[in-house]
Amino acid sequence: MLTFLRRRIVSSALPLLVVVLGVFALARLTGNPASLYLPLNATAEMRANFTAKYGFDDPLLVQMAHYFGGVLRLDFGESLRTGEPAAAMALRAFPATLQLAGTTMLLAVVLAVIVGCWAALKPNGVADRISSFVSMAAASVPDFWLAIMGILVFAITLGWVPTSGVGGATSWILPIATLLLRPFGVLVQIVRGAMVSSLSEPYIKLARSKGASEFRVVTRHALRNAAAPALTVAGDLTVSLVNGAVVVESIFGWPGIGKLMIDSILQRDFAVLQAAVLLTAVSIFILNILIDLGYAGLDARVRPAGRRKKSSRAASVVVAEPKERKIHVQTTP
Amino acid sequence: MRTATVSVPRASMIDDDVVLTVTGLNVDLRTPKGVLRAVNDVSFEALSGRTLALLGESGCGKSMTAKAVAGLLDPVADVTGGTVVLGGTDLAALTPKERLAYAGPELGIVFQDALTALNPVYTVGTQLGEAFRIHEGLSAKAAKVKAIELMRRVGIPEPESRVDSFPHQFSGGMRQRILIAMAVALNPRLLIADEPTTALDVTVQAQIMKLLRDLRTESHMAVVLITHDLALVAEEADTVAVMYAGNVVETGPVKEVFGTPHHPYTRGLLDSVPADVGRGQDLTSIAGSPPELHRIPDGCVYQSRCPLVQDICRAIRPTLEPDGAGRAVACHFSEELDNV
Amino acid sequence: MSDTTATVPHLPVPLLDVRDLTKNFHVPGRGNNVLCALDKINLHVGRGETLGLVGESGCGKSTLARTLLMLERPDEGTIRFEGTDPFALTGKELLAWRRRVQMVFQDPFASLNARMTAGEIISEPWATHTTLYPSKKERAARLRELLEIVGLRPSDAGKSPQEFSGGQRQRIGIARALALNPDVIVLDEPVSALDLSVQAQVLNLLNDLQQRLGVAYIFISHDLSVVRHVADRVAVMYLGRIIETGTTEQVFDRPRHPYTAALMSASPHLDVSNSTPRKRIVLEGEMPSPLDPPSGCRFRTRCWKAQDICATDAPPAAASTDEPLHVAECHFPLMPETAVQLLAPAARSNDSDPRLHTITDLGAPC
Amino acid sequence: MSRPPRNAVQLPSGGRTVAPPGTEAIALPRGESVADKKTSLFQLLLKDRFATVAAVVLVLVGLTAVFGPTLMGDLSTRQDLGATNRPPFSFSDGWAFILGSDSLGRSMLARLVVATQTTLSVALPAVAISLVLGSLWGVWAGYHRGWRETVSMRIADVIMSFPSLLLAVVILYVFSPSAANIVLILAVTRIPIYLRTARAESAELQSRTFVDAARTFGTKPNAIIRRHVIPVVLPTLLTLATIEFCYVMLAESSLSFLGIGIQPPDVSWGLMVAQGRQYLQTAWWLSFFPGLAIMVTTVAANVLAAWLRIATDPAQRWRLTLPRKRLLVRLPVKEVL
Repeated sequence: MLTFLRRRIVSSALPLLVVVLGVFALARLTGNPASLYLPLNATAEMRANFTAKYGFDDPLLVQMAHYFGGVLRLDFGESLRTGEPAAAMALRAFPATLQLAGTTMLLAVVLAVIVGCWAALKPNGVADRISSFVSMAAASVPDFWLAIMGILVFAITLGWVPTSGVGGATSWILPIATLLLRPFGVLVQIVRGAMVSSLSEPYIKLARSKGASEFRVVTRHALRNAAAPALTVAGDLTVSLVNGAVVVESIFGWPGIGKLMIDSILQRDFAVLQAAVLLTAVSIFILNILIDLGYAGLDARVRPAGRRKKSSRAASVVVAEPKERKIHVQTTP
Repeated sequence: MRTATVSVPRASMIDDDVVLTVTGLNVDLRTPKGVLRAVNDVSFEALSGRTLALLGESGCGKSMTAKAVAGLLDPVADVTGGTVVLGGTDLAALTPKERLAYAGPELGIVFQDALTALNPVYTVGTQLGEAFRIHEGLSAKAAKVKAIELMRRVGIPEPESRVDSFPHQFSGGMRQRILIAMAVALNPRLLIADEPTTALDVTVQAQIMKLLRDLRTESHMAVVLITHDLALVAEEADTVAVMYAGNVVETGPVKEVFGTPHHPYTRGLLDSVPADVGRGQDLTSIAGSPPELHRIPDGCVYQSRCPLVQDICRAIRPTLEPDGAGRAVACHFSEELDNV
Repeated sequence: MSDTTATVPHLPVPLLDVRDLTKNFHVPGRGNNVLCALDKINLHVGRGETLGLVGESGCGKSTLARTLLMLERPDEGTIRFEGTDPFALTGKELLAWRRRVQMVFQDPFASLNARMTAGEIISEPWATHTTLYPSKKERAARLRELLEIVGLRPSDAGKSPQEFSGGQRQRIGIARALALNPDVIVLDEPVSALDLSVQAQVLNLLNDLQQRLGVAYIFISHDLSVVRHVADRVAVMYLGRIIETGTTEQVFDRPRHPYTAALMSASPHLDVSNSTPRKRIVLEGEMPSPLDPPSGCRFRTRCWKAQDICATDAPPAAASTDEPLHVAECHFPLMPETAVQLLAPAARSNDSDPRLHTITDLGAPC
Repeated sequence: MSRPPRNAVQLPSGGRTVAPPGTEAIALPRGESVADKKTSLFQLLLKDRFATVAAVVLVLVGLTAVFGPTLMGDLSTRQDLGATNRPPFSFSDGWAFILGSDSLGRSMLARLVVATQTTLSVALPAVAISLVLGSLWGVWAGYHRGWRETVSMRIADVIMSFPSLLLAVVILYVFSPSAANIVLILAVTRIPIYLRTARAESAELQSRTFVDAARTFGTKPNAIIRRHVIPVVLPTLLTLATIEFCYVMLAESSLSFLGIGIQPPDVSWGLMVAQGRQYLQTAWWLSFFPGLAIMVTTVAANVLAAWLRIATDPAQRWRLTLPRKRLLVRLPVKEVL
């Protein structure tokens, strides 16, 4: 188990590092912040001073070394805009996004499991057709448009909810509803597909042959097996939820990490951008590890350390050996 | 749920009681081609302490028959006629819910592919104990004790330590033992074994068949063995029903049916076995291949491959005629078979 | 001991000569991660003969087939085909060698690409071996000929594999193997996926082809009755080793290795004329994992004759005194008369030899 | 590593072929595929009402993109400050203003039509580029396995493990948001999707026996990939591309909405929604119609993709032709046969 975890940590840390370095380099390419932060009539000397103060004239590698030297001392630099420590700004914005994303995913998973199972019980039945259309539509709506239309109808016309900001419970409704749709739509289809295939597996027949009730068959035997693919996709969707958060947060004026990132890009506030990206990347990294643990918890077959599925020629030959056995062709082409 | 089982009078534990009577069973399949008859007018009896073999090639409907008896047909297949009487109750007349009470205590089934038939995400202990939890309402702990007992009964070494292992950690033969243990957990009167050794090697097959024999003797079960292996039938079964294209074409005690086959198909199958035919000599094979289910002709199902075929075979489908001595054959010219 | 095949007198010049072939797979992760699939395999196949290769799943017979076809590279040992080592060849010479050894696969459904027609499948080899039938006309003529040889109609060329039954598909697979006019065809369980009545047709076809074309077969199967029917000589494999070889009659009627005897005894017999049930050797346990094979003799963990020496020394391949071609790797080979008794129906033998009773319920692993 | 490859995440069935319940033990008639072949994909399409409607919608959108701008002439840029923010469905102003007018008095209909072309001319090339590059790369990596596979999958991991929109925002901010750059960034961020799916399928295919058979003839890897691998994975990848088309269109709209996608005076659907946002209280139709256009197009593409997935999968295709239970179940067998 520990080897398994270590392997996962090493393999997930690499993308993390590449992303952080990439953002660091790219941000430097957006131009010198001096032109944004100094008055238009600033002298060359003022510019040079500004540039030197933040080290923007150093070679990229030197800047990187400086920055990561600071990171190791937990110094993430300061905001150009406000002078506040960048880490503090990122950490302040983070909970708002986390709450939003967490609530959304929880709702999406619960709803998707219910709707997906319902659809899978009778493939091609009425429930299946309805849910497949609804989920498809849900996954297809542009979130920014839905947010605007939601504001138009529920905030402006009906006045039920505020147009933006974090306030009482009602202020959560529109952002969550907007964010929810895509993960919900995709997950319903995943859960349905996984349930349909799980329900047609021979072990379902075995359970029925033991006299298990339909409820037991669905909840104990099929759902548990269908959970693994759903979990994988839910993880990917959580990552892409940050995409939605960028849009939704900027529309609803939600003081989250997505809004912070967009603002700092537009204002070349490098330290804040880097802190926000680093924080996001670390949380995605942790999320991936958690999903792996959940996966191992769900399915014993992935548990033993280093046991790979089809990961090398040799292993696939070992897997192929049992094929020698006599196969009486009951299956149809 | 329990009441249904209790209300059925348990037959006294002696051999040769009729446990299962299937009469005129029809199973239809809904396919893109329309509705097909996959099992047509199939009848047979299974006796306690005896093994009945359903013998036939792939697609002949033997597995479908077993699934219909066990109530495990796929959603595209329906039982459209016939009765399945198990211990006095017509299973075909029960609702699916009522039927649950019979699955386990009255009827157990062993599937072909033990790896896919076992649920990969639960330990074998959990799966072995499930029947007790469902039908006897045992606690998880008590069910586990029963599971260990079952594993010992089917000859799995070190059951105490292996009860918490997952199916993929067992070898093919051990998995098949676990499946058998599940089927016999509640001492059913009827055990259906659907190609139980097809995926196994001969040395393991010998072990598994020995286990099945021992269990049958021990608890006086009636065993329905579904297989395509003639030699296995010859060694393991008491009676045999030979199926072809959804119909039973010949039935009777194995020794008599295999010794003096009365149906040209049975004869053809026996001749196709390579045993005793010298090196370099041709085997006697049956020409052609079985008819597709949507193209089963009127008249005899075997007409297109039969050496004895006459006009009457193309017009009238022969019914299974009992000869009064425990055998029956569906052929217009069974008497002439010996002259060919 | 590797020379047993060469020192044996009166052998025809072997077409295919395999010496000390060893193949290990490295399994990532787990403890002892070397899987010994083939361990010093020695084989030879003469022109136009059939060598039967018998063994249970996981014994390495498919790996052997794949290695003979150069789908795997051996770790040690040599394959010589008329004296040349195919693994040393490159370019055109390699291609020319490929032409001479072909394979028929077990699963007639998986081994044909469902998106091609039967004609395309059979002619596929010529796309690589362009010089064999250079003109379109020759190819068309050869395709028709091949279809006819395997018992299909010329009009079948345009159909896709799904339109054929299992037996017909296997005929397509055989036609594809014949397309390059090979000298040896490796048949990997060619009939085990087929129904009995169809199996007989395909076996007859294979027999007929051999007589007409003089092609040699390496016939891999777990079905003893099939092997007995088709093979001139038989090699029995257990855990990556060939533990017994000999002519079909020798191996089947007078097995010398206890495993061979157990294998023969375990397979059910069709014979219903005997009223007394047959005694049989039921081996306890299962084949050990090839990741961790037993020391000494590979079979000793399930063998009822095993002694201390079996755990320490690997038995050498030794020929029987009366039958020089009958070779077994066993410290305590069965005597011909014991073997005959072991395999005979119970009615005839159980009165004479008291040991047989112990053998039937034997099995306690040593 | 031990998690199954996250291939085909967009495919609801997890990229797995789901065996139709009941076919395992049923000898479905062997002539099956003959009939299947004869009923062409098009005929099969006509049998499914939803899929037919979706296909028609997509064809209309495509035609609008190709011919619409020419037909509209300069209508989309002609300003009429006397007719600003006209509400939709007022027939008094003529057909050009059927969907209302914007704050500069331009015809909404004409602008939508022109935006169709821009939107598709970003989405389609982006999908095409990532489809071709990702698929070929994935097929190659999956066929050869070993280090090629490992390196490829690591690269895919890097791209996938970060929110693509955020990367796009950063990059587009760096390299001016021209249409070509948008296409490029969208293509690059979506390559891993095809890469993973193609790799997984190809890795599975290369272990199949018919590929082994080709190897025994001495066929070169590239020829095997061309002959045996690509034809088999193509339907899956095309289905995936249809779903990806939705994703890319939505991503372009989001970028345009955030102000770093399509720049005025060009106009795309996403940009129109953004531009209409400030008039939300007075002229809702400015944002409503372009958003609706996005949604209708993506839903249509999704429906078609779902249908394609079943229609191109031999194991599932029978579903589309299966008669309904209640119609046939009690019919006497003779009549049907």
